[in-house]
Amino acid sequence: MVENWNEIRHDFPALHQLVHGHPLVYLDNAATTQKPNIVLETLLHYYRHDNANVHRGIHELSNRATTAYEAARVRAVRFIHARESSEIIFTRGTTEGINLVAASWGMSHVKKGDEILLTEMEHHSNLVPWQLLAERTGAKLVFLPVTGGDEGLLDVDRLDSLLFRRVKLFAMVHISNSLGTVNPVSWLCERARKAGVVTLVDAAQSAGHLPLDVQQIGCDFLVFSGHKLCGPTGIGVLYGRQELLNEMPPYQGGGDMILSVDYAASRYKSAPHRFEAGTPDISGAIGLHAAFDYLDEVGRDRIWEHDQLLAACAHHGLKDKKGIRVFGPHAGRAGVVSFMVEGVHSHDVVTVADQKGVALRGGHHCTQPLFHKLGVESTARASFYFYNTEEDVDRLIEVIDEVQRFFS
Amino acid sequence: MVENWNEIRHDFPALHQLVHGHPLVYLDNAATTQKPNIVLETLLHYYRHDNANVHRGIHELSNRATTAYEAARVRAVRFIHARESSEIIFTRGTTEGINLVAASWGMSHVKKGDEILLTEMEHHSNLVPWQLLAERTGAKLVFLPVTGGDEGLLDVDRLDSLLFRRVKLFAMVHISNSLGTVNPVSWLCERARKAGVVTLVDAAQSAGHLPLDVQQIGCDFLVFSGHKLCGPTGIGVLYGRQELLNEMPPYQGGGDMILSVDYAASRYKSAPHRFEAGTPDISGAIGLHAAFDYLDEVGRDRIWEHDQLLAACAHHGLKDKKGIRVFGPHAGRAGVVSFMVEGVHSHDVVTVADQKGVALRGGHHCTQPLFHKLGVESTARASFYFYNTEEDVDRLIEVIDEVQRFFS
Amino acid sequence: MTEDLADLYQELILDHSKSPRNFRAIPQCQRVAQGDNPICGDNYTVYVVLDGGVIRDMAFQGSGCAISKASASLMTEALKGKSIASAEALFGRVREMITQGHGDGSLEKLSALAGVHQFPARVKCAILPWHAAMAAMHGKEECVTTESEE
Amino acid sequence: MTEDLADLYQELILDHSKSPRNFRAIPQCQRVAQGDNPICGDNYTVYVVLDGGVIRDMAFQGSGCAISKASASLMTEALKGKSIASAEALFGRVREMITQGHGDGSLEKLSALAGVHQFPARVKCAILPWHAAMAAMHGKEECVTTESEE
Ligand SMILES: Cc1ncc(COP(=O)(O)O)c(C=O)c1O
Ligand SMILES: Cc1ncc(COP(=O)(O)O)c(C=O)c1O
Ligand code: FES
Ligand code: FES
Repeated sequence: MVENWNEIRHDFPALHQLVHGHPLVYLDNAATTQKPNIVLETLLHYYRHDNANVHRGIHELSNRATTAYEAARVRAVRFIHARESSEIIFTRGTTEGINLVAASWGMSHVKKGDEILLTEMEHHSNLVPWQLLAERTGAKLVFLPVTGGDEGLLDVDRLDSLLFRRVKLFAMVHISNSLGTVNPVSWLCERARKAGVVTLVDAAQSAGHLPLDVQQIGCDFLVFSGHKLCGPTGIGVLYGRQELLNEMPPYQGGGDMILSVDYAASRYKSAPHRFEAGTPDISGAIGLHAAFDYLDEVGRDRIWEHDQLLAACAHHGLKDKKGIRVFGPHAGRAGVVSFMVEGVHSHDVVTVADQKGVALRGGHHCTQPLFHKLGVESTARASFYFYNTEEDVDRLIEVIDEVQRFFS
Repeated sequence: MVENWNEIRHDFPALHQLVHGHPLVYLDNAATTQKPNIVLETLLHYYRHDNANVHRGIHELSNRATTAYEAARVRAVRFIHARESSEIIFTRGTTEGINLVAASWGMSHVKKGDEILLTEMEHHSNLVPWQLLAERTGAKLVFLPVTGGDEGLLDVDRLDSLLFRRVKLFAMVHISNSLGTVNPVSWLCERARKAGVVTLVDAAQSAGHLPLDVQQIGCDFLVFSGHKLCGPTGIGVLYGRQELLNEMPPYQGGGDMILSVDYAASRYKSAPHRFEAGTPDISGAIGLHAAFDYLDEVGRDRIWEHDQLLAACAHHGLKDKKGIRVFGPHAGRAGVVSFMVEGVHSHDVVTVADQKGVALRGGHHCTQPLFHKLGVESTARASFYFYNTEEDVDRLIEVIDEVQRFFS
Repeated sequence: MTEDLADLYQELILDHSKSPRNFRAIPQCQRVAQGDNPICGDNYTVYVVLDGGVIRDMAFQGSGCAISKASASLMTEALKGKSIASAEALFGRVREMITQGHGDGSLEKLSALAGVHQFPARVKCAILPWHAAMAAMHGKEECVTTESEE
Repeated sequence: MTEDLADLYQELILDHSKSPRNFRAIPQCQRVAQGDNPICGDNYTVYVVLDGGVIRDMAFQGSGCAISKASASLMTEALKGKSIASAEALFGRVREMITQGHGDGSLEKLSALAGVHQFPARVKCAILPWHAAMAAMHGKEECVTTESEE
């Protein structure tokens, strides 16, 4: 098994380099993942052979580009178990997907006095768009609290009392990018559905890490980014249930999303094309297709096991050390481990680790309000993916030793 | 000189292929251009060595990615002669750039009864976003007419009388993608500026074809797409004058565009970061940088001469034939030639040409209202770039001969 | 001309596109529907006269490419006199032929449309008038578009 | 430890970050300003007491990394007793050293910050308190951020 995982590392050219004279240990996967060769080759092949604009073309290259672009959509259906390709909208990423829903669904369904329910552990990308919507409509944001101190768990007992109000939509993160908490999204969506509340799941940290089934989750919208699951930058997916998408007004206007245009007014296509104005990131979608194939060949169930194994190792390794404060659940956590080294600022931790070839991230990880609630400004974060190894965890622990020695 | 241009073709792998058994003649450059090797190599190098998320990272890869991403912004400044890198916002392309301005600047500056001035030859991407804004605000769209029959020229004499009203913004295409008309944007912007009207120039068809200087044009906003000037899909540029950008509210909300976030409200960065929420298309920006360098090495002044030469050849070659109706200016036109073959639908023209390896586009080219005004449903369009040759024009003329014989 | 092209633009197709049959309006007709192809802006109107579940007359108007026009023309010829049910069945077989290429002998003249399947971008052209005809037969008022095909 | 790291975290830096000098509020002070680094959320308040264009006292508070804290501490030591004009001139030279690396002998203790230039992501840390100090000296009320550095 371990041998198998080590072989996989050959697929990732960026992993095989020295950084400041040390072999790179890349532990910033929650920010973005490395790309396997097959994704890069797919991009290259597209640009070398099939590059053309999509949809409106009749000629051979345009045909090939359109076919490949739409095949990526069909592949996305399978990746998350949507029902139809009309439920898949290509976006720039998680952030754009949420903004699209907030602007299009939000502006047409949310009124003054309505409420949007979020959790206290949302990424800024699943908070600021709703703040903008609230400003524009006079709606209010309410929050499902985080409890359990540094463990950072959702206070699910509070859910029903919060849903029992003027809540129109409940947006929740699946896996927290700063704590590694895995939220019970199926259960949360079921409660919301019973209360007649529309749901959005931020799957940025889960889509590439575990098998994902939107039918089983039972959400209305789900968003994720390609670059966090071996795909290129610039592309992501918004899944929306057809019934909802079909009654939503356009987001951006332009070429490709129209049925017919007059100087005075236009008629729009139905989903998904209504929501993809202008030339999309064609190569991005095609590269994403290759990433989907690659991940499912590796197996997202196995990836999830591997993530959990490394997370548990790192969690225990750090927890046992003196002067380290570790965040996130003690058990059942994702491959994201946030921690603080007593007396040392997280950016100093990251700088020292980087000099030893270990790539960590420091800061509030775009969850500033959550961190204020936990009473911290910033943490250092190690986040794993399937190409990381137990030796990588050892290198992490070693480098934290050195940090402590250095600043002691 | 011609030898020189032929050598350039070696830089473009996609040009060297057989389509339906014939050497490809790619004449669909107004839709998207082919990519030179250096752009593909730059993408590959980024993903193989430097791939990481930008801005919030301290570690080496993140540093490299951030430096490369921001260097692309600085290069864009030079490409269009902006004053500062804060005036360059990376978007998905022309369409998103216009939507950003319409939503952010538009919603904060346009009131019921105000007017937005457009020309009658706008691409849907520079029309539909303003229709959406007009719907939302109660503003009205007014149009600078197109005159000169099939030549399709702006009726510039009408401009002053149209500006003499409640016009807040004048959005205009630089080079028409369906007619090849080159509009006098400096003059138009000067008139608008004198009337206190904000201007937006759609440079989708010009930015990669001629030297572009936003100071000399004197516009407030300018937009273009990377994929139409040798760059990757998924990336484009919105230029905005700093004074205007600084007073515009955010467009999308999320990570990277904030100064600080609370559960209740957020403070935003200033431009350009305020307008780039979430992970951007990092590789796209870096690939675009390579495209800028490549184009300026070839020389946009030379590209423009070459475009005009091929356009003139094609225009004359087609004009002289019986049963062909050619659109666009007789002189001073860009490398876009639209035409109709009498009695043959444009998509039948394109299908036959494609079978001979000649890639054309048929349809309304996203300028449906203009075509209705000209009394046509669709045209076939040949659009050139610097890697096209006079032989390509000959192949075009030959294939049109065959079309005529075939359907006679 | 290449073989593929000759397959697409067969004599019969060219003939029907240049001299479309039943190319007229039926003013007092009970059932009318429009079909739009937003990719090219082409648009057809199909008129159907029903008589006890049987298509007594059918005609069309509009502008479009050779493929769509020939398909409309051949369609009106083929459907006249058929019951609604067998018209639908026939559409199913025609659609299969156009998208997958395997015609079956029974399609007669309509099998001239088999070559379309090698031209994926033109499949919508061939199917457009059929969509409009089906919408008309079922008394749907709205304009149908080829977008549902995507 | 690597050489670069030793350059960045010199003895003097570590010392000043652990035991910052002038680390206090000046309650009755005429000039106060805040400096924010949105990348990490760190924030400093700098207090300045002016006396006829001369900095009579200077202190700071806030939390942040070793680099920013040491830079603030060294800054307060260096600027006390200087005129506004020479404080500005000194900032110019410090900034040049931090961004470009070439210190000049005259910077004395401040030259301990020269190693920062090899760590582009940390340049903002070293400059942050200086921005706040300049804002305070010029009586600017608003909170300055490192964003203007980008
Ligand atoms: C004049 C013009 N404006 C806008 C666009 C839209 O560009 P994009 O599809 O890259 O957003 C195009 C490209 O088709 C164009 O030619
Ligand atoms: C949980 C979560 N949501 C949203 C985002 C934003 O994703 P992107 O920057 O790709 O739009 C991220 C990534 O940082 C994330 O971890
Ligand atoms: S091209 Fe319009 S229907 Fe065929
Ligand atoms: S890390 Fe915040 S100022 Fe240095």
